[in-house]
Amino acid sequence: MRLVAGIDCGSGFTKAVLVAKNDSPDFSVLGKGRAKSGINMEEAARTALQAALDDAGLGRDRIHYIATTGFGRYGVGFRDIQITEITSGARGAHYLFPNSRCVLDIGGQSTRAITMGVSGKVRTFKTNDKCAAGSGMFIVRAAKYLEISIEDVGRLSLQATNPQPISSVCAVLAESEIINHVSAGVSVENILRGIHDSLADRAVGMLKRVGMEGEVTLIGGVALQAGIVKALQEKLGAKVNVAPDCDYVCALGAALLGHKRLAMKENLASMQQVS
Amino acid sequence: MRIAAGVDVGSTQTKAVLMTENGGRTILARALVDTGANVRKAAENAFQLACHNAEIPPTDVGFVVGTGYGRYNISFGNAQLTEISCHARGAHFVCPSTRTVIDMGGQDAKAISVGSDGQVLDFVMNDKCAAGTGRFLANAADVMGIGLDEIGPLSQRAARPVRIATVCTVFVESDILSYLAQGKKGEDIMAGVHLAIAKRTLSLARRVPIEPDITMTGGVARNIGMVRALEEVLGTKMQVSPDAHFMGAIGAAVFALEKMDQSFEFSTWRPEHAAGSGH
Amino acid sequence: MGEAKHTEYRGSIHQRQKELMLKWYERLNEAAETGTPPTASLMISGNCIELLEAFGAVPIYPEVNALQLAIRHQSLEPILAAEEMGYAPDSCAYVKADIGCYLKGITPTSGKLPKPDLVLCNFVGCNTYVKWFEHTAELTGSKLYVLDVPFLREQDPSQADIDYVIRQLKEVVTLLEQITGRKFDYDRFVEAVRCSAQVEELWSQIKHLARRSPSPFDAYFDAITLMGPLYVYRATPEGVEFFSAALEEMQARVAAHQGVYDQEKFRLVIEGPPPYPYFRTFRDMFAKWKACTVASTYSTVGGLWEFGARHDPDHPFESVALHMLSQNVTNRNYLQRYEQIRRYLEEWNADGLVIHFVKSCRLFSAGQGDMRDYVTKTLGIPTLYIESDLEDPRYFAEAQTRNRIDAFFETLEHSKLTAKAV
Amino acid sequence: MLTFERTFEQCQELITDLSFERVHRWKNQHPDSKVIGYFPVYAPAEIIHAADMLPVGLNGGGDRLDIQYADARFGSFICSIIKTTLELGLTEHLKVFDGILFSSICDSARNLCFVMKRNFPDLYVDFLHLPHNPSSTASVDFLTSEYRRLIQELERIGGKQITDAGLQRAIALYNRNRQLIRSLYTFRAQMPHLLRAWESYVLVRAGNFMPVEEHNSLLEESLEQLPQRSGKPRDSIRIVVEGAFCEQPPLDLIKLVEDAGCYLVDDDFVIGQSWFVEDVPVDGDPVHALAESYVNRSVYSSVRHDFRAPRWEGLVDKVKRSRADAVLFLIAKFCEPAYFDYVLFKKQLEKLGVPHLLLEFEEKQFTFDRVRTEVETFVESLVFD
Ligand SMILES: Nc1ncnc2c1ncn2[C@@H]1O[C@H](COP(=O)(O)OP(=O)(O)O)[C@@H](O)[C@H]1O
Ligand SMILES: Nc1ncnc2c1ncn2[C@@H]1O[C@H](COP(=O)(O)OP(=O)(O)O)[C@@H](O)[C@H]1O
Ligand code: SF4
Ligand code: SF4
Ligand code: SF4
Repeated sequence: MRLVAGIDCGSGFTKAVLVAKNDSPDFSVLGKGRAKSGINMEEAARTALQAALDDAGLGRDRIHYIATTGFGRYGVGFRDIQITEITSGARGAHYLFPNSRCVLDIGGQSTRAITMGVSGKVRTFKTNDKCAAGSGMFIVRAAKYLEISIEDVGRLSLQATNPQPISSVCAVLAESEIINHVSAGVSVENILRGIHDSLADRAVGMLKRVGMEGEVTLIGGVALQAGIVKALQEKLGAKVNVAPDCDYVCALGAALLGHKRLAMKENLASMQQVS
Repeated sequence: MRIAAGVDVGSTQTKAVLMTENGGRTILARALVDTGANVRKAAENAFQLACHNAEIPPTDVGFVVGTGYGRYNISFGNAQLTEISCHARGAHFVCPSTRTVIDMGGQDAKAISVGSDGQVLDFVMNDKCAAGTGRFLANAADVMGIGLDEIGPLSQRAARPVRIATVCTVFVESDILSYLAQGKKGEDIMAGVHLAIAKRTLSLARRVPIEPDITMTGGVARNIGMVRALEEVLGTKMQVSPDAHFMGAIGAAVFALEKMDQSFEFSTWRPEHAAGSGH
Repeated sequence: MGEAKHTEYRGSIHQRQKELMLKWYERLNEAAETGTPPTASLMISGNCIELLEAFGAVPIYPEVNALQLAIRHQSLEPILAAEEMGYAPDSCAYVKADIGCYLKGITPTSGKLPKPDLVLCNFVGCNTYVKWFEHTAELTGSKLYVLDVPFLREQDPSQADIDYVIRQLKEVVTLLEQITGRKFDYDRFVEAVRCSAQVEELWSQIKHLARRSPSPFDAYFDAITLMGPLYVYRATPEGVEFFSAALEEMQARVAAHQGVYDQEKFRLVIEGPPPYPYFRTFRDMFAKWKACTVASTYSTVGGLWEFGARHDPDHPFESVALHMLSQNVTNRNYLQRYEQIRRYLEEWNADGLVIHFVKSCRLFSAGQGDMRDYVTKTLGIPTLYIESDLEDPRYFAEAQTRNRIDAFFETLEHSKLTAKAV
Repeated sequence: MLTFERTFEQCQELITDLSFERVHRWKNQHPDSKVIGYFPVYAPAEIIHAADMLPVGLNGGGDRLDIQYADARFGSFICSIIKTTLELGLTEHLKVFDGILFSSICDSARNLCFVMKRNFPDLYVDFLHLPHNPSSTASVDFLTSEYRRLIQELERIGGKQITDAGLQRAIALYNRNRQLIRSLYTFRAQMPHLLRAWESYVLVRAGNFMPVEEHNSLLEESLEQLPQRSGKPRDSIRIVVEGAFCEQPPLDLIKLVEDAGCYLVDDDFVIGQSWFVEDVPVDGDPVHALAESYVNRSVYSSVRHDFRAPRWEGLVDKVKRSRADAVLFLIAKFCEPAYFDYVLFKKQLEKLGVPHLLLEFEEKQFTFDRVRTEVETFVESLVFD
């Protein structure tokens, strides 16, 4: 059995996934774990990896290869290879939803729209670079401000009866707009759904700019919020795929690409032996 | 004796000031509360708290002027004015030699050029993006895991400030994180953050003539790191009164007094503007 | 704001203006349906409509279409469509709206817009014009001609500049003859130039009425509603008739001391195009303070005639060339715009300058900070600087804009009061 | 003769030196000669040279200059080079210049020209209208007269006659310079592992700050030494860079792109330096020759309008000639000419199935985490399967 770890060092959380491959062509996910990213990326990666190993009930020595991704990918000394979160996100999404040609990744600070080829190879992509408006951070702050826990955001947003749109989605100035709504007596549900709607608007714009086609797969932590999924589906007029572990997709993709690399390496090695 | 109040409903904090007119104008009491979600409540509380501090019944207050960001959500008091007029007025009241006001609040930064009798000559403000505002600093403090009132003093110990590229309040978090990851010192990073904001703020402020004396107002004035950083980039000292945070409210109170002794009348003080709660 | 509703001057000419614009769209629709009259895309600024007139050809002004759309709150959809094609969020939204409309088959009226027989890019200052028309030609497959007008880099155009433009004008004539299959009608051309000269005289007189206090109309908001006919009908008898009527109406108001507001509290000069997507909201923010615009640079995009320049039927080609070279705000250099503003502030005695920075338009906006520096520091006149866009609704921050405008007028008022006090 | 490495170091110092040390030195050696700066993209340096003046290409302030005053003059949504150029002036960095030339490349640059005029009254600031209608027979005559106007101005401020002989000498020198730059690019396209893009960029841009004669010998020496350099080919993808014709990307950004696994086999950095695709005729009326060359021998560009052939042809040829796998659009933030052309280029590349990536940069940028992610993804998307 070949065991490869994929570690996604995100801005908020670090997520690790263990993927095994036997001689059969298909892979199996043995464990996953997460840790707060914080200052020391290496530390966070180690913790997340350990959590994944515990989850799988395996020892560190069983791992053949480690692929890191996410904005902290270079911060992890014990990696064998680093891959960008865009490449790995697409790969992971493709593995989970082979018919999907289009990925939307909404994370803590960044929103990314990706189109890919049949093999899950990235074709085109767009990311928000200068401004974090419309990213997950916005929701975290809004939730904090409305004094509800982030876990409840999605559920509440679904109960909205008439959503109140948010115009400025500066991730930081969330309050100023929300104040208006709160003091105008708008319900928390409607505010949250309003936020999800405007996030969805931006995301759809991005999707269109990369030339969206076919099934859209939503990944990244924000996908945990049912509200945004609903908002997206309404705007796209189509179903949106969401993986159960949507915030682990990048880690998964990294692991899968890790397997590819590992296989290549071993082929090379064996060929050299032959000659 | 004549008593007037100024209430500055800020995006972050609400400030109330009571002033009295007998002989000279003097400040009777101050109050500071977090604005929170219910702006009207915050304004009300700040006003009540100020009255409580002054040990007078609210009914003794003859006229209340509301100002600040919250003005657009509620019309508090008997009349409202923009925070620009009020900060200029307040600065002029506290330091009459003021010719330029630099106000850094929770989510905007302003530069106001002030005339000899406290009137606004010119102003600029940044208010569409939280980059380089009090919120930016508050965020940085969170990331570093230290209190807002510690970052200033901390940054003063810096030996070589780091260079902060992004002004986006969100992205700066990852900048700070990667600097920490590189083993940079907390003080050097915070100094870098303050410097970055100072430069940004001043490149905006230079749209108005910046002439001495320069008075800094707004809550960020309580952050010694920001004050020093601004002074470094400006190349001159600023007036920073202990009342800096209350400047908007003080200005509003001064206008309220002037209104009461009829020495001054704004045409904006029309009924539809003075749909006041207050009392 | 209660009183704001009645601030707009609405005389019979506004009705007439609507009719004229509708008629224009009907002719374009006719061209789309039947292939005649021949049409040519043209830019508003420093246009050579007189040439088209000589061929009985009708102009298509993409800018007018774009702004019509924005005023009707319909600009966002086409803008997004264009951005999906790859147009940058930060490039001129007029272009994006126009291209988007073409992609989506949107027109400002129910009628159709024709495929232009000639895409005639009168390049007067704005480099975006060239790109815009290049793209239009690429999309429609129409013939493109770029009439290159040398920028006014010195006080007046040189003889070389004039000759260069005239030679190109004559190339356009030949081109139009080939395309329309019609002969160039010189007499009709001269007539057109004569009409333009008259319209320019009338328009200029109207502009000068705003020097009275109270001003009979708002030289920004009201002037803009009169500008449609100026672009489309300048070189026609309808144009002359329309602007004669307009002048009479305005003169009548002056005689009756009728201003825009019951009482004119502030007199402003406005620089820059308006935020069309929020035209009404924006106007109300000034109306609340009874602030009347007495002069504006934007109303000289089509032509700058307040200071005496006119077309000249005795030298038709040369005067058309001169108009394109020097008698429109977009081909004049930045310092000449400062000078224009200075004269407005002084001769139209205004209290302050409002600079509206529009992100779309570098031609207008690049350097307005320096303009502000000049007006406040050198001229010592209060200036308000606000930012939004002329076509893209996403850049208008209502609360902030109102806050700045209120603060500005509080300031003006305060200085007036204290001025009285001493 | 200096080693290539040494020459290269000197050039690198030269292009990052905001105090224009080298230009000052030239002026001290030529007390009765003037220094004329020119804003990108193209300027007829031959004419300046023939006036016995030093033409200096101004390419903004790079990442060394932080903008303190210019932001207040040019608001948001304006590219960085406009602000850094003004900032250089407002912070007394341009004292060594006697004049600055601008040309009709875009609205921002044009307005900057007149803002400079107002803020620096002692400086000779001029605006050249380079014609936008080459299809018209009138455009050569017009440009000829425009150049004659420039000649008069330069004679006025320099007090020296510009002769046809002088012009022809200058044309020959600059023809040579452009040939050498072309050879450098050819070498790079063939041996990208021996000459990296950011190195050739530095060598070429250094020409902005020294007399053309010196730059010519510098390039000749480099071209001799380059083949002896060692370095082994990496498996990289071959990329053409388009869009950085005016504001220049930070060196570190160019390095970053190469380190991510790209060979930049062609680009349009400081394109004004090699503006003509063929030599300018040295015989006949030199002013006419320069004007006629601008109309008929210019490289395709986003800031020059020529509809005798579709704009994208130039780019497509470039890609074919350099056997590139992909195109990287490196566009200065808020650069409208580049923004607009991108749409047409993109459409064409997609027709031909050439992969491309759009990156926006600012000269004053100095952290590149996000950019790195995008470039690496792009490379990964071309190599992983
Ligand atoms: N339990 C949760 N319920 C709902 N949303 C969540 C939850 N956890 C995280 N999120 C959202 O996901 C975002 C982080 O997503 P993630 O993909 O982990 O970002 P990154 O990779 O940059 O750390 C948060 O900003 C938050 O909006
Ligand atoms: N004790 C303190 N030390 C440092 N900074 C402070 C302190 N108190 C408040 N601030 C800063 O002041 C900001 C609020 O200032 P304020 O002028 O009240 O803004 P607003 O008027 O928009 O509410 C906060 O965001 C914070 O950055
Ligand atoms: S602070 Fe807000 S608006 Fe400004 S860049 Fe960051 S997210 Fe965008
Ligand atoms: S840039 Fe300005 S002038 Fe040019 S087309 Fe756009 S709006 Fe018109
Ligand atoms: S970078 Fe682009 S927009 Fe800026 S000056 Fe150069 S050409 Fe003009």
